Order: sequence, then structure tokens, then C-alpha cells
Amino acid sequence: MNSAAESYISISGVSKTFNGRQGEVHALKDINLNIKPGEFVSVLGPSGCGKSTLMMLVSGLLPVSTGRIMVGKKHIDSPNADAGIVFQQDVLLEWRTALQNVMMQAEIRKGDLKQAKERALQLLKMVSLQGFENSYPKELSGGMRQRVSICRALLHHPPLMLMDEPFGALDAMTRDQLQIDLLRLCSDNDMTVLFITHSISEAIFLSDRVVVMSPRPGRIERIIDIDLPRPRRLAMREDTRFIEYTRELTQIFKGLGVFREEY
Amino acid sequence: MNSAAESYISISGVSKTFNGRQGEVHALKDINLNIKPGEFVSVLGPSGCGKSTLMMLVSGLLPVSTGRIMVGKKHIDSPNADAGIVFQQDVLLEWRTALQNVMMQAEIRKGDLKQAKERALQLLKMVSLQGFENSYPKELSGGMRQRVSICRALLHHPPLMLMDEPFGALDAMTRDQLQIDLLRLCSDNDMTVLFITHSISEAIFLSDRVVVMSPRPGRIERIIDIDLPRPRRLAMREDTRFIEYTRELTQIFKGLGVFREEY
Amino acid sequence: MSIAAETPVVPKVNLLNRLLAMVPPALWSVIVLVVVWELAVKVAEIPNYVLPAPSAILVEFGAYWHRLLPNAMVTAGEVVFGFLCAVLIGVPLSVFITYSRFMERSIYPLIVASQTVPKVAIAPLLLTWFGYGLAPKIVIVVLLSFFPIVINSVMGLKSASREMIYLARSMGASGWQQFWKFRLPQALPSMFAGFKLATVLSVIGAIVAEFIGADKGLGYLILVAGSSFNITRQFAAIILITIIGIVFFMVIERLERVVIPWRHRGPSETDA
Amino acid sequence: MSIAAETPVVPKVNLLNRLLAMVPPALWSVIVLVVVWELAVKVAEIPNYVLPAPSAILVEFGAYWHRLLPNAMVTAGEVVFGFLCAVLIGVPLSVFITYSRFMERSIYPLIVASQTVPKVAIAPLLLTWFGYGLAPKIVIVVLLSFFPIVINSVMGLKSASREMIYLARSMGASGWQQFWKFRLPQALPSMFAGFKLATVLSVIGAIVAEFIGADKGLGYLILVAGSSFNITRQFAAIILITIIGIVFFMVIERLERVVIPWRHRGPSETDA
Amino acid sequence: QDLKKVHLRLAYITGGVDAPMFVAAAKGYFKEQGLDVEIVDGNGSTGTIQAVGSGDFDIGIAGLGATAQAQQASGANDIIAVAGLLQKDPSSIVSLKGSGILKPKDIEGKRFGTDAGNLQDGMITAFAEANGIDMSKVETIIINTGEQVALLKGDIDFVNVWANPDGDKIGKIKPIETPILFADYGVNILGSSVIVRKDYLAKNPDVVRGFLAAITKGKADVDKDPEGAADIIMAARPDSDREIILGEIKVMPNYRQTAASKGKPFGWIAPEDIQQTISLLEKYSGMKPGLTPALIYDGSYLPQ
Ligand SMILES: Nc1ncnc2c1ncn2[C@@H]1O[C@H](COP(=O)(O)OP(=O)(O)OP(=O)(O)O)[C@@H](O)[C@H]1O
Ligand SMILES: Nc1ncnc2c1ncn2[C@@H]1O[C@H](COP(=O)(O)OP(=O)(O)OP(=O)(O)O)[C@@H](O)[C@H]1O
Ligand SMILES: Cc1ncc(C[n+]2csc(CCO)c2C)c(N)n1
Ligand SMILES: [Mg+2]
Ligand SMILES: [Mg+2]
Repeated sequence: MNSAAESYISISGVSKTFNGRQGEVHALKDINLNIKPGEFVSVLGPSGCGKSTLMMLVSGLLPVSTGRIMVGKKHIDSPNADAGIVFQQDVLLEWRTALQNVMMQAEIRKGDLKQAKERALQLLKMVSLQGFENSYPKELSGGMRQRVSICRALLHHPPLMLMDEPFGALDAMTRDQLQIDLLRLCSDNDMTVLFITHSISEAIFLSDRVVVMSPRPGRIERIIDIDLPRPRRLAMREDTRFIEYTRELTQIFKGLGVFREEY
Repeated sequence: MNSAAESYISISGVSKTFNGRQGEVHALKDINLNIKPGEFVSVLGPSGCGKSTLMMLVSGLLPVSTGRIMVGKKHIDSPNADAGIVFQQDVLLEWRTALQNVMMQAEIRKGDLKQAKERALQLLKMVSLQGFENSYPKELSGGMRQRVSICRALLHHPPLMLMDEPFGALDAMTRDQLQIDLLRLCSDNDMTVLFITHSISEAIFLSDRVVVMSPRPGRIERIIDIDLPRPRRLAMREDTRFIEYTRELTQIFKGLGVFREEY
Repeated sequence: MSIAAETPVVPKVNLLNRLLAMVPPALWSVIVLVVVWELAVKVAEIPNYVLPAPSAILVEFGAYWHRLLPNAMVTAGEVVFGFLCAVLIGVPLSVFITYSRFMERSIYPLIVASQTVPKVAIAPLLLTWFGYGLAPKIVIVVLLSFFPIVINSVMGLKSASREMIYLARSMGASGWQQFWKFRLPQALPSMFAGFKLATVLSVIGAIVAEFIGADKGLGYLILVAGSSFNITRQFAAIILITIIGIVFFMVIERLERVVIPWRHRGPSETDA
Repeated sequence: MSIAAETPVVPKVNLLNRLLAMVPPALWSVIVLVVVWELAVKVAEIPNYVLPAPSAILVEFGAYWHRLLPNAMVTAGEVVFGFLCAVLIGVPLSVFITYSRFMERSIYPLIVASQTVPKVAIAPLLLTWFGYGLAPKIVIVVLLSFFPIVINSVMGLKSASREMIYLARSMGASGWQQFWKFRLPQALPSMFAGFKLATVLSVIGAIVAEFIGADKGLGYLILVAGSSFNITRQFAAIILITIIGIVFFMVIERLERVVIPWRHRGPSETDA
Repeated sequence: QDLKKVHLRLAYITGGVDAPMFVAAAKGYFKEQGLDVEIVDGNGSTGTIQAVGSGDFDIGIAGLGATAQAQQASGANDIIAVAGLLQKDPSSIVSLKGSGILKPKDIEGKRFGTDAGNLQDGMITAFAEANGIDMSKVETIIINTGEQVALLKGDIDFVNVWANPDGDKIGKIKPIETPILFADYGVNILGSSVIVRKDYLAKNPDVVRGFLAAITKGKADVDKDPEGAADIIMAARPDSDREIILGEIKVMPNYRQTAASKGKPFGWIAPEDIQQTISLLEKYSGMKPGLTPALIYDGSYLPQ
């Protein structure tokens, strides 16, 4: 683990409890994690273990119950507007077209709108949505909506990307393409990424480190360094080291006992 | 391809055009497909190719533009209430708890509510949601919501399941478990399943046949018979035949040209 | 800016809110109103027959409560009964309008007409049809209060998402079930907004009805007091009317919280 | 049951709808109303001075349009101007209420009170404060019509989903931007329902105001006609009032479609 | 004993002017005539004429002027008056003490607050014409509600209201000049009358006769014992103001009859008074010509 000193994101002693109708739900317990600038960290874990919650805490959109989160030099006690966030649900505004939804980011941040529009169109093209710029969300397929929300998060060249299963609704091929595109954008812009996924191979392919979480209350079970060269190429997935990482992570998961017997 | 005579679902000459704000969108064109009773057919295809649309046509929730769909002896020109449907979005009712959302299926169908409740609780347990029966949707994680919607679709022992990326929001392990559970339910209840997914390995693992679609206008590109023994076991995924199928489908996908160059 | 609690409010008003929250806010505003009113009357020397001071009204209330109260009960009865009738008429009507485009287009002009007709003008008709007892009062209350129920229920019932209706149809839900189990719960927040508007209009309706013809009730009392130029008594009756209105409004608001427990209120609870 | 077109309606009313759709439905209902009215007056021998027949009103309209029209313009002016003021007051007020729980709790009793106070009773106050010209009329129109705007705007502004607010905050949207770019568009359907209610109440308000004191306008005309027992003329004025109401209502409805093009209306378009 | 049910609608909410009816009811004079009379408050002559015309009420109390207008403007020729309860119009000029308005001519150069209907009915014009007043020198302000408040506050100088009770009410707050009665200056419109539908009258002549006999008896009691009459009203209408009611009862003798009907039975209207009402309405209120006294008044049902 990195020391807090050189880290961009530092999460120390963080826990989160929800007061639901069913009483308290301990979503996260004693989370400690430091992420270096420019690092790509994926979070893997069974459904409901607290991945989304962790991202919401780092974004400052939800307050921690205990502990402390720093991003850059900033103590996160309010929404961190620097980050680009891809939420698990696509959260498109139904009254705006695809392009307008992406442009919202620029309108709020009040940059150069013309330049932003150019980039928005370029991003929409990158995710193969050319021709659908002026479609309303209800005219788009699930995967298309998700891609619009990715473009929105990327629009303002954020130094930090928080992505909650951004490729979850995409087919293997589109997903491969976007993984490649994302990595390119990362290295071009020196982005730090906290990436939530449920795909082991996606985590390995993209990340410098993979954090595995255990279920309720969510804790960090293991952190695996992925020692594969960059730039990553799709062919690396046939690499023996890649397969070894896959096996290792699968093993850890099995150890979590998420699994019941087969029939 | 099977002949229409012995088929449970028969889709002939079906096309679908949407009148969007951008003019007409040809979502599906000239789809012909026959599915035998008890067969498990997966549909694979790039995002936006018309998979969800196809499912909506088979469910009778959307009308075809041209062509004809039969399910059982019934011409589908109105919603087919026999099917169990898992929509791509989870569509949980925010004013009902997880259990109440599942029970909706029984309330509408007016069966024995006590028996239905028992089954609902059993299904929720199967998808590892014991303890969250009385939670409201907004208190559940994305994957948990999706699992509730799967339980809802299964509650009434439907002879036909239409599932639109039902495991899309689930981690690999939970997904493996549910795939096994689904296959068991299928063979126990002689269910016919039309299963939409973007995971090649999921499609192979579950299906008797895999339909590959090409993008806009969506057409059937290829249909691959999966000749693996049943019951399927997770270990089969290491099987050479399995890997062969994976390679074949990946090849077909690449051939669709969804892919751009790597950087 | 800080996210202090589980439920961060919009930051800027946070502090002010917390300071003021120590006294029940509804009381606050009433206290302020009464004090300002009393002072204004005293300082600006507003004559009693233009606007009596709260203190004078209080005295009148003490002296006349034995007549004010029974009349208030009469009016309250008309308000509540009329309101319930408006709900029983307005909600089904909104269902028709929601499900039939023809109904919507054809019936709206008539409904709007029923609203804009001065009730005084149709008083003779109401008399012919409903006599001069309780019935015409209820009719006027209903006429005044069913409109917001219809408009808001229609809006709520129409706001059901496409996906939700697909779900309902996929289960083979009958029209009735679609309405009862899907659209109605979804529409409840708008419907309750309509109900809240209707409470106030019911009160106005009852007073108007009593103006047109009655021998009891607070509206009648206002007329009688006016005919003897007893402005203070008029205002005592007006205060009672207002109390009936506020209490009724708050009852419906409380009911809303009971009926729609899943709905959170306000931006302050976006992550509760 | 059949899903015939791109936009299957709720099946049962489908056929009926299509048959009736051949004549503009709004016209239908008006025609039916007028015919029933004319027949009722003739058959039931309702005296002309209780309810004049539509034909008699038409004759009166023809004979008196040179006075009816200018007075109608006056009333229409009060309605529209008062409505606009109500929007300008009601919408900002609803923003305050949405963002401050304290405001909500403290101000509602006052607002409800402003509604239930019989306007006739406070007429002397209004005259004292606003004189005898246009101002008191506008005040009464605003008093009557701002309430549904507030209630419905608050409901709409509060209905923003948790996720949407998270999105807004993640972009660093200021309170103003959150309101303007996220909450407001989301709230528009409810707000328009409030506006529609307000149109009708504006019309009532203008008439009430003219009843209280005016030397022109349709309310004034009703009073004057009443003083010479010209019931037919009263009804001619009432018909004009109703037309103003319906036209204004329909203008707002048309505006709604322009402002909220993304919102589909009715279950019939769940898959359009 | 089989009593005939009679629905009576007053002109307005109950006032001292209605005392004869309430006394007749309370003391059983209606019952003596075989009648069971239900007394319902009204909200103006118009409403009462309509209510009687549509058959919802059997007998009504409404202004004779309004009844005449109803016939001429709206064809209400099926309604007829059978007695005049208030023949001298209490309509007057009321101003605050010190206004300088002591005689009709004094209103020139003053501010006049009035409601639209009152202005339109033209009687102020008639009053002006009869007394040589130049109305163009009077500033008229239209206020439908609260004209009395406006007077008290000094926004206007005079109003045209009933000398009693309205003048009295104003006088209770601030002293007023003696009201200048229109009727004393050549302009008299007949007031509250008993009205019925002609077909009802034809079918139930004895009911109407009995009714008039009973209220005649009641009126005698009222004159004898105003306090008792006020108590009877208070029992029937507990929310009324006894002091005001009593005051009205006490001034009523001033208004019950005109010079022409003085000495005649209670309720009898002199034809020349009706003719004057008709002429005034025709000349100043734009009433259609053609009405004759016999068309709106039939005194033959009064007790002989
Ligand atoms: N209601 C609609 N109006 C207009 N166009 C629509 C509508 N629904 C779908 N489409 C278009 O139809 C095409 C197919 O959409 P569909 O949802 O079936 O795709 P999909 O294969 O399910 O994609 P995904 O994997 O992303 O969910 C898309 O191009 C989409 O834009
Ligand atoms: N608002 C809330 N109120 C109560 N409990 C909540 C709330 N949000 C989340 N939880 C609970 O916190 C736990 C973690 O949820 P979270 O959404 O972080 O899971 P996740 O790891 O993202 O799961 P998934 O992979 O399914 O999206 C779950 O048990 C969930 O029920
Ligand atoms: C029995 C009776 N009828 C009417 C009035 C109302 N009123 C008072 S003054 C006036 C003339 C015009 O201002 C009118 C119609 C009343 N007080 N008593
Ligand atoms: Mg999640
Ligand atoms: Mg889809």
C-alpha cells in the first residue's frame, strides 16, 4: 500500500451506516485506501457489498459516518465538483437530447460552450453514438444511455474519474473498445480513476491495482497489484500473467463464500 | 433452424420501425426465428442492435411493424401475460418493499397469496436477499434491485421467460450462482427462455442456441447451436468445446465491424 | 459548505433554519402576524370598522363564542362533507379523463365553464334542483373544490412511466388493476397537492354558499354582522373560518405523510 | 384486445374514441350542452328570468355586443395581468418553500389564511391600501390564483429524484443552477397544472373584484344588468366570462405542449 | 289538523322590516289561517323573484320596483304583488356631521360613493332632476362594497343608502347629518311587497288571503310591542343584533305607508304611488314602457 503522503486520494478509517426502515445497515466498515495520482484502481466485490457507497463517499455526495477522506489537498466534506462521475444508473435528464445531456456538464461549469460542444460531439462519436446526438433518452437503448452518461462525465477533462460499473450494460465488443478508449484518455490526461466493476477481467485489464471487497459490512478483503505493461492491449488477456491474476481473484472471491453449492 | 410446426415461439418476417424525433429508426429488419418448447435461446449483439426491441415484440408489449409472432398457439397482437419478463431496467415500484414488489405478480394474477408469499421469500433467499425483504428499492444496491426483479418474473412459474440482460448488474460470482439457479428452474419447470445478454460466455453456458444480431437495422447474423451436455456445470467453461464456441462467436462479432482499431 | 448529518440540507439556509427551528414555525408566523397586525392598527390608527385589532377580536370572541362555535360547526360540516364529495366525484372523473382522450378534450370546456360561472348567477337553479337546505351548499363546495382534484389527479395518473405500464401489462393487469396498483400510488403525491388545494376551496365554497342563502354558519354570521355593521364580529368569524381552513389543510397534509410514507420530502432528504 | 398502431390506447375505449374523434371533441360537448340547455328551458318551462335559453342569450349578445365586448376586454386584461403577477409571485415563493423547511412550515398558515379570508370582507382594506382603480382588482386576482401555483410548484420542485440531485451536485451546480437546470424542468408538468388551475381562479378573481367595486368589466356589467333585472344580459356576460376562461385555459395548455415537448401525454403514448 | 305548507322567502336576511311575519308565525296567527309558514332568508329581491317565479317558494318579499323591472326586462309577467309592506323608500343621502349637506342642492361639488347598480337604477338622477341639482358637479366614485366605510374614512362626502337602518349604523360610529330622504323630495320607489305567482294565486286564493290576514294581525302586535317583536325575531334568528332589529322596528311606521295610502289597511298600495314608481323607472332606469299598475298589483286579497 502507498503511504498517505504521496497519495491523491486517501481514505482512512471510513465507515458508513445507513438508517433504513429495517434499522441500521452497515454498508462499509473501516475502509483504508490510498490512491496515487494517475493511478487506475478498480473495486471488485459481490453485489451489495458497498462499492457504490464507497464511490459516493469519495465523491462527497454522501457523508461518511466515521473516518476521513482526502482528495488532493481537500478534505471531502462536501460534493467534490472536480471529479467526473459515472453513476450506476445512467441519470439522463429526459428533457434533454443526448448531446444536451452531455453539454449539461459544460453549462454548469460555464466554460467555452462552443469548444465543449465540439468535444461532446467527438466523445459521442467515440462511443459510436454519431447520428443519435439529437435523440431523447427514451429513444435510446440501455447501452446507448450508459454511453451518453460516460461522455458527460468525461467532458470537462476531470483529473479524477469515479465510475460505477460504466460498461455494465454494454456488449463485450463495445466494452472492449471503450476500455481501450478510456485507457487512452487516462494516459493522455493523467487522470486518476476509481473504477467499480463486477467483471474480474475488466478490472485486471484496466487497473494498476484491484481492490476486492467482502460483503456486509463492506471491508477491503485484498488489494492486488496488477503488474502488466502499459499501454494495455486486448491481446494481453491471453497472457499467462493475466490468466494467473484472473485465477487468483476468482480464488479470493470463492473464499468470500459468496458461493453456494452447485446443484 | 427448426420448422415453424414444432416451435413454441415463431417469429416470421418481423421488422420494427420507430418514429423518433430524428425520423424513422429501423430497429429490426426481417427477423425469422423459431424456438422449440423448453429451449433456451440467447440473443447476443452489439449495444443498440435491437435486442430489447425484439424481446418487447415477443412479449406483445410493442406491436410489430411488419411480420407475425406466434407464441404457443397464440398470435401475439396484445401483451402476452403468460410470460415472465425481466426488463433491462429493473422497474421496481418505489412504494413497495422488495417482497411486495415480487408479490405484485401474484396480486395481479390473483392466485393463492399465501403460497405465493412462501415462494417469493424462497426466491428472494435464492438470490441472497434474505434480510432485505422489507427494504424499499431506494435502500437497495443496483444489483440487489435487479435480483428483486428476477424474483418477480419467476414467481408465477411462467412457461416462457423473457430476460433482458438480467444479470447485467451482478458481479461474476453472484452471476455464476444465478445462472446455475436459473438452469435448474428451467429444467424443473420446462421453461422456454429467450435470454438477452452481452456476455458471450454467459450465452454459451446457458443456451441451446445463440442468436447473433448485427447492428442497425438489427438482423439475425448467425445462429449457433451449443452442443454441450446438460446439466451444465461451471467447470464446463474450461472445456475446449466451450472455448471453441467462445472463439467462434468472438470471430463473428469482429466480423460485424463493431470494432475500430486499437490505438 | 459541509455535509454534516445523514441528511445534508441545502447549505446556505441550514444555520438559519436550525436557529429558527426551536419554536414551532407555524406558531412563529402566526405570532408575527398578530403582533404586526395589532401594532399596525394602533400605530396607523386604522379605524376599528376598517380593520379591528386582534385584541378587539379576541374580546369579541370571548363575548360571543356561544354563537360563534355552533355556527363554526355548521360551516365545518359543510366543508368536510363537501370536500369528501368532491374527492368522490373528482377522482373517478380524473380516471375517465386519463383513460379517454375524447373525454379529456370534450369535458374540459364544461369543467372550466363550471368554474368560471359566478355561483350567485346559478343560485336560482341550485335552489330549484336542490332546495334550500344543506344540499345546495354541498353542491357549491363541490363545484369549487373538485377542479384542482381533477387537474392534479389527471396529471399524476398520466405521469406513470412507460416502463411501469409495460410491467403492468406484462402481468396481464386489468385496466382496473393498472389503475389501482400502478398508476394510483404513483399519482398520490399530485393528488394530495390537489386535495390540499381543495381543502381551501371547500372553505371558500361553504362561505360563498352561505352568502347566497343560509340561516346558519359562519358565512351567514358574516352577513348578519355586516348588516348590523359589527365588523369585529365579522372578523371573529373570519378568523374561525381561517382556523377551519388551516386545520383541515394540516389534517390532509398529515394524512399525506401516512398514505405516502415512501415519498421523501424536500431536497434535505435526498440521501436519507 | 389488439395492438393496432404505434400507439395502442387502453383498448376498451379505443373504438368509441375513434368514432367520436371525427368531430372536434371540445365542440361536441359545447353543442350537447347548448342543445340540452335549450330543450330543458323549453320543456321544463323554466322562466326566462331564472335561466334564459341559449337562443335568447344569443339574441341579447347580438343586440348588446358593442357594450359587452369592451367590457370583456377590460376583464380579460385584469385576468391576464393578474395571472402573470400570480406567476411572478407564486413561483419564487415556491422556490423559497422548497428550499427552506422553516419557510414551508411557517408560511403555509399565512397562505392558507390569505385564501380563506372572504375577499368581500377585506374589500375596505384593499380599497384603503390600493385605491379604487386597477390595483385592487389585480390584488384580488393574485390572491385567488397564486395558491395553486405555489402548491403545485412546490410539489414539482420537490419531486426531483435523489439521483438527479446527486448529479447536479457532482457538477458543482450552484443552488440557482440546480433549480434552473434540474429541478425546474422536472417540475414543469406540475407547475403547468398549477397554472391551469390559476387561469380559472384568475377569471373568478377578476369577477369578484369587479363585484366589489368597478365601473367597467363583465363583473360590473352583471351587477348593472342585475339592478335592472336583465337576467339575459347577465348570462350573456357570464358566457363571455366562460369563454375568456376556456380560451385562457387552452392557451396555457398549448403553451405547456410547447414548453414540455419531451413529456408525452396519456397512456396512449406509452411507446411512442 | 291539516295545515297548508307555505314557503316564504324574504327579500334579504331577516331585519326589523320582517317583524310582522315572525310575530304571526310565533303567535300562531298563520295556524289560525290553516297555514304552516316556513320563513327563509333571502339575498336580494332578484333572488326572491326568481325563487317565486320558478315555483320553489310560494310567497316572497321583494321590492315592487324590482318586480316591475322583472316584468318589463325579463318577462316575469306571471308574478304579482298583493301587498306593500314598505311603501316609502328609505333611500336617502347620508353624510357625516359637518359635511354641509343639509339640503339636496348641497351635494353639488361633493364626492359621491355608490355602487354600480345603484347608479344605474337612475334614482339619484331622478332626485337631482327633481331638485335642480347639476350632477356634473358631483364627483362619482364607484364602490360596490364598503361605501359606508369610505364615507366614515372621509374618502367620499356622501352616500345614497337607506336612512334606516343604514344611516343609523353609520351614525353609531360617527355623527351624521339628518338623512335627506328621496321620498321627501319627489322621488319614491315602492319597496318591499308580498309577491306570488299568478297561477298560485288563482289556485290558492285563501292561502294568500290567510297569509295577509295573519301578517296584518302580526303588524298590529309589532306596533304595540316592539320589544316583544324583537324578542320573537331574536328567538328565530339568534345571530341577529337585537338593538339594530329593535331600532328598525321602531322606525318602520315612518315607511310603512305613503301620504296616499295613509289610513288605508296595512299593505294597501295607492295606484298613484305605483304609477309614480312605473314612471320613474321608465324615465330613469330605462324600463320598457307599457306596464300598468293593474299588471303588478292586486289589492283584493287584503283583509277588508
Ligand atoms: N422508443 C423508441 N423510439 C425511437 N427509437 C427507439 C426507441 N426504442 C429503441 N429505439 C432505437 O432502436 C434501436 C434498438 O434499441 P434496443 O433497445 O432494442 O437495443 P438493444 O439491442 O437492447 O441495446 P442495448 O444492448 O444497448 O440495450 C436503437 O437504435 C434505439 O435508438
Ligand atoms: N439509501 C440507503 N438506505 C439504506 N441502505 C442502503 C442505502 N443505499 C445502500 N444501502 C445498503 O448498503 C449496502 C451497499 O450498497 P451499495 O449500493 O454500495 O452496493 P454495491 O456494492 O454498489 O452493490 P451492486 O454491485 O449491487 O451495485 C447494501 O446492503 C444496501 O442495501
Ligand atoms: C330589506 C332590505 N333590502 C335591501 C337592503 C340593502 N340595501 C341597503 S341600502 C340599499 C339601497 C342602495 O344602496 C339597499 C338595496 C337592506 N338593507 N334591507
Ligand atoms: Mg452499486
Ligand atoms: Mg437493450
